[in-house]
Amino acid sequence: MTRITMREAISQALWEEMEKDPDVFIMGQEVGVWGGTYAVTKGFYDHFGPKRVRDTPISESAIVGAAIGAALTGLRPVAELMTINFAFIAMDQIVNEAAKLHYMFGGQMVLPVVIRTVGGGGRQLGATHSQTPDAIFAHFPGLKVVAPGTPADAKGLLKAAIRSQDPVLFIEHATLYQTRGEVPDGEYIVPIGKSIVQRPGRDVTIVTYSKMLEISLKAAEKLSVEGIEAEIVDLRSLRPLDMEPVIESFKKTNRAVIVEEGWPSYGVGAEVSSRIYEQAFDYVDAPIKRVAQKEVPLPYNRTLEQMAIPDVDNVIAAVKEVL
Amino acid sequence: MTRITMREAISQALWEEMEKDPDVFIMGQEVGVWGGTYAVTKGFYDHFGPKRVRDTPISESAIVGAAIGAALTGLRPVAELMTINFAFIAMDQIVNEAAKLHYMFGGQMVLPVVIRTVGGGGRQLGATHSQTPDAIFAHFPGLKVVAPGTPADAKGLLKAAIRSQDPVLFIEHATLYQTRGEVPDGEYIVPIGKSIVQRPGRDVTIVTYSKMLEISLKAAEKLSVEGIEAEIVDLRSLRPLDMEPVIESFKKTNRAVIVEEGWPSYGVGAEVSSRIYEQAFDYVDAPIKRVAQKEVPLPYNRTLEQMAIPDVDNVIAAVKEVL
Amino acid sequence: MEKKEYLNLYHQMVLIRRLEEQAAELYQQGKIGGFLHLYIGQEAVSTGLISARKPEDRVITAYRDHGVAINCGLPVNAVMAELLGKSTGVSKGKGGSMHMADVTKNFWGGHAIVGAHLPLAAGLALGDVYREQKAVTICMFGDGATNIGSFHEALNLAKVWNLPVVWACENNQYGMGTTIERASAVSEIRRKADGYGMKNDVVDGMDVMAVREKALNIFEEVRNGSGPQFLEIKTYRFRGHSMGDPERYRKQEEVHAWQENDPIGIFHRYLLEQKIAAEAELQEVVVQAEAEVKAAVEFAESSPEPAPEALYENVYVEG
Amino acid sequence: MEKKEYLNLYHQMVLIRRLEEQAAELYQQGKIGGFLHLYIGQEAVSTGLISARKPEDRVITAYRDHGVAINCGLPVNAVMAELLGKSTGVSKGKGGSMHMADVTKNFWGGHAIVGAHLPLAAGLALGDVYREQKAVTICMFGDGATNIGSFHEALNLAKVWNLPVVWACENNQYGMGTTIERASAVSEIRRKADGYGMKNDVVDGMDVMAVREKALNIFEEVRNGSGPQFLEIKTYRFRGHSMGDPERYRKQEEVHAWQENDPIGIFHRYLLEQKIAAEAELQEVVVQAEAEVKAAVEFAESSPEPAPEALYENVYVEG
Ligand SMILES: Cc1ncc(C[n+]2csc(CCOP(=O)(O)OP(=O)(O)O)c2C)c(N)n1
Ligand SMILES: Cc1ncc(C[n+]2csc(CCOP(=O)(O)OP(=O)(O)O)c2C)c(N)n1
Ligand SMILES: [Mg+2]
Ligand SMILES: [Mg+2]
Repeated sequence: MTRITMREAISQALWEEMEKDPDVFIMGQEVGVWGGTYAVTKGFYDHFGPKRVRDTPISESAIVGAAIGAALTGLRPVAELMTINFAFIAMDQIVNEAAKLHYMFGGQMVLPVVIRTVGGGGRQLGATHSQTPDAIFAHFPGLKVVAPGTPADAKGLLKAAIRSQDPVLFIEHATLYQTRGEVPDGEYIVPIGKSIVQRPGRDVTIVTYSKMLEISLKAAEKLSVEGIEAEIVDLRSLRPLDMEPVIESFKKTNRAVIVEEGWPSYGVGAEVSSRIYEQAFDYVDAPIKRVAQKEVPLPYNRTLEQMAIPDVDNVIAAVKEVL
Repeated sequence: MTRITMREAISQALWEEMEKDPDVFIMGQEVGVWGGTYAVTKGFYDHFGPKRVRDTPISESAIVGAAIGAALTGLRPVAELMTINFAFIAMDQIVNEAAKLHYMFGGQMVLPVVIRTVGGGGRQLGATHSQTPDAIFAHFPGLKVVAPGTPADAKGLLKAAIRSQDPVLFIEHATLYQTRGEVPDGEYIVPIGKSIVQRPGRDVTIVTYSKMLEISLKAAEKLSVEGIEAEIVDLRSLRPLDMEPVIESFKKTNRAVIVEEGWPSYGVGAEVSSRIYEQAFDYVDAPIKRVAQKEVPLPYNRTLEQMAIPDVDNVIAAVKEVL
Repeated sequence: MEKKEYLNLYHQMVLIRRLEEQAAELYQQGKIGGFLHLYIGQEAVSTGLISARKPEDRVITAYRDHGVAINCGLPVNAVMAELLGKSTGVSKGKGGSMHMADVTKNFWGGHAIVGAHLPLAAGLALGDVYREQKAVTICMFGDGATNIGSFHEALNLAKVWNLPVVWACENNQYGMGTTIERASAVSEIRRKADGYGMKNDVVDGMDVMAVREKALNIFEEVRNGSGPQFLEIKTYRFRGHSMGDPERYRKQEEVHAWQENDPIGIFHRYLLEQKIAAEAELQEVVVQAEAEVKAAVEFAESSPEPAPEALYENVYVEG
Repeated sequence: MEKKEYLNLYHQMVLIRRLEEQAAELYQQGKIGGFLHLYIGQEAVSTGLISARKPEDRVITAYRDHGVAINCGLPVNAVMAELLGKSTGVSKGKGGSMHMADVTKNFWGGHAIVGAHLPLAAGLALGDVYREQKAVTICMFGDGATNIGSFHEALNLAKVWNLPVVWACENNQYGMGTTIERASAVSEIRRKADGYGMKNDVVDGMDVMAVREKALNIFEEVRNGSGPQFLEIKTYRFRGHSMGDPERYRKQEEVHAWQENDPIGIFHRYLLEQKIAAEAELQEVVVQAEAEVKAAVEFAESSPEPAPEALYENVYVEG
């Protein structure tokens, strides 16, 4: 166990997997000479060389498509899309190729590809560079979607993703890279598709993931001062979506708040709340609440942007409403 | 009122709007000489000529992008994407440009563009050509998403979309083109963002749209034979999503089934059921059920594909479960 | 080239033709569903190209893939079974006409999204380079596909990374109903390669021997590190784009004129004129091909439908 | 050209330079957030290009848009206010550095998704053709943008439809930290136009008069129906890609060498050598520009933040 940042944890997972398996390589814009726009792959180019650390042109479709093709030959590419906002350009490759090939050809094609990308707002990057559209990628069967909220999970899940035989979209959060946490040294795997309780509590269940885990934990601390103990379940994977810990917690608290950074409509909260009602209807004591982004493209102005993104107070208010 | 097919209704709306407003023009693959892959624009090329009926290269991004640009100059382009499966290629233009420009530049850019496309499965076209990903487009504020289920609504909503100052994604359904219905002649507008009761009933509320309206109506007829009267609310627009008729109906029936053709996870049913619980919690007598596509890419084999797509029996079974 | 090799090429072309004529009938009978894009008229293209590949060379194409499948050595039975959606099909009945593949034969599929498989081809080639395997990836696509963004990104990437890909453009004059002139900035497709500083060439796609010769040379150069190359293959589709094409965009005279150029007829004459084979021998090949197709139909029709569980299989490799 | 026009060009270049030096400071002070991409070193490109446009000609560019905004005549005050996210900004504080625009000045914005505005440019030009207005659309983008699919689709469509677009590629040698050689199949960017049979040219982007001359001729041809043309403009970015660029990808010597070529310095010398203006007059222009920037900062800082309701405005025009 060492206390490191999310950035270091992700970097470590990549580094260890590349050291361990010569078939693992990374490709993407500025992953090499630059060292990664978020410095995640700093030092990789010098150590692993241009063959395994491949800078690409600004060609999102080709980045994902070529990674898929290489994966079909048995390699384990980790393709990086600088931000999830650019993943829309590669959307066809992600949902029509990556998510379909194994099924459509009757199982004969196997594509162990990981698409690493970065989402989230709060940095005044404006409407096209601040999105959290994680849910729309999780809509497609055939694709696995992971979005860690802690350094340890980031390391363990990324290693699992790299070793997985299935295509995985790995969504990091731009404002979590500095977040520190205890991370197991060396070999450490967190299975994809397993939610987990990040904070025990008895009064209300907060279901969240990625950056909003941090916000929810802060809210929980404040609530605890008032004697309200929130149990926080971190989804970690959006597909497969593991409801077990959520339902278990809910059957205990009978109240839930779902916190996501993205827009509420057709988002993560909608799916999770629907499943809670479907799977634990008799345990519902109050309407489940969704805390999410305001339904607007994110503006540049800092004050307005902050108004639009869920914060600690929003979570606290929602919790009090369901109690 | 004339009884015509959905195809004729859509064609009529386009034709009338083009006759009425010289700034309206259509562009897309095979919309001209071919007459539209679904024959919707048959005869347009000869009548309106190549200036207003523009065949394009296979360039989905440029089709949408150029339509946006033309709209910015005050024209009213109706861009056609042959199927919604190809919209993923133009995803960036749709969500990062069309849905953002008006807001991002402080309201100075206005883009009255309509993107017509065709979704739905059931024709053995395989995994990449049979999708119903309507919900993911409706996730983005700034875009309006419409998906009519009757010929009359198709005409009225398409006219409204063409006259709208906002970008509209207009989703038709491949297996509805032959569906017939009474359609008002000439001027007929159906406002975007208004759900409607398509069948009155007292026992259960079925919320649906597009092709699944047809399936739900059939199910309702069968149920009525058994004395079960289902009220069917057709959403018609997924964004803005009008819950009023849904809630009104639900407060009467206290039971609901949501029927969508696409995958359930992060889909339309999730959003609608979440909102019903949020807005009518005290009226809920039974868990709301979602009827949707099996969580698999659609296979070519007819039997398997039919298993995967919601049918009348699925709807009937769901209704009986909530009663 | 030995006589039996000539006969083999002739056999493949006739087999593809008969297979598809049969498929068209089965489609009319409703036994084949979905989209059916016939290759009739273009048989010399894939037959010539693929006859020049080595087993380690990879092939990937678009939805018009029956011919490519046959040329890559996929069993006629399994191809026909796939068309009928049977569990014995090359893709277990899940892919259908547009999605034939057999990775054991290095055929990486039929892909139905125009242009989407071009980046995949770059990746397949990258796999070989990465493993230092001297193999060529043959990527086939149509003239219409050269106008989509992924074409640009794939060719650019292949050149920047010096990947061993042969970009084989089947120029059959139309993308659905759109002529090249109405869809492409340049009417001479090969000129597009200039924008990538990519070596390019053009060949008559109705002449299987000409295609084969070109392919042999180009594959050799690419195999030995020339970097990606572009080959335009001029051909023509005798049938509609897919079943039920109104064909308003072309005159039947134009079609008939091209049919004079039937690639099978041309090769047939060539084999006779060059005294490589006698009419009787060629007839025998035809009879044999017809028998194979007949048997394939029987095989396919008597094959079982996929089990219901199959619907849920192969979504993921792991859980 | 009259003296005051020369001084006007000089003024614009100096104004952009000062504006951005000031912006860099405000960024350090945390008064500007998000991404800030400086145009310093490239001022002659947009100044020369846009000086050659007529009011009816449209301009659209990428996120590196401060210079273009000034050249298009957007008020310094409103540009500075946008950088500070104030309600008086050109985009009401909602766009920021990357999203400047003023449609009344025919400036259709800064667009932050690489390549995404190229199809829009084709559409803007289509609008003029449709209305039979003789106008040119000037679309500016970087060298790195030439590798993305939308570049290909937009240029192809513009050629097929003979749209009056001038594709102005600002080749500043790098896309972030990637040199052209490492990202593009051809190192001579203008060669890409060959793939579209598009007339193309190249010009020294450090020489504002050279850029202007080229632009005047090309715009005239395009205005008169030549169809789209491609212009490569060679330049260099003196600062990092955006604030906080480690710049591991280039040597400071390289930067210094280019700084010898400062476009403002070159133009300054030119004006003196050609006896168009005296040193004192040019100093006056500088002083004036500095005063404008100072006033702009005061204006921006004293401008009100957007009202909270603004968050919900402009999502749609109608409801
Ligand atoms: C991205 C995309 N857009 C549109 C289509 C519909 N479509 C299928 S085939 C085709 C024409 C392709 O023409 P070409 O590349 O010349 O191949 P050909 O059919 O002539 O063999 C089109 C437009 C598609 N499948 N994918
Ligand atoms: C589609 C997309 N991919 C990646 C990025 C991140 N990005 C922003 S600027 C840039 C480099 C662009 O280089 P170039 O086109 O040469 O313009 P320059 O910055 O040199 O002016 C990249 C990769 C983006 N904004 N959009
Ligand atoms: Mg073709
Ligand atoms: Mg550049």
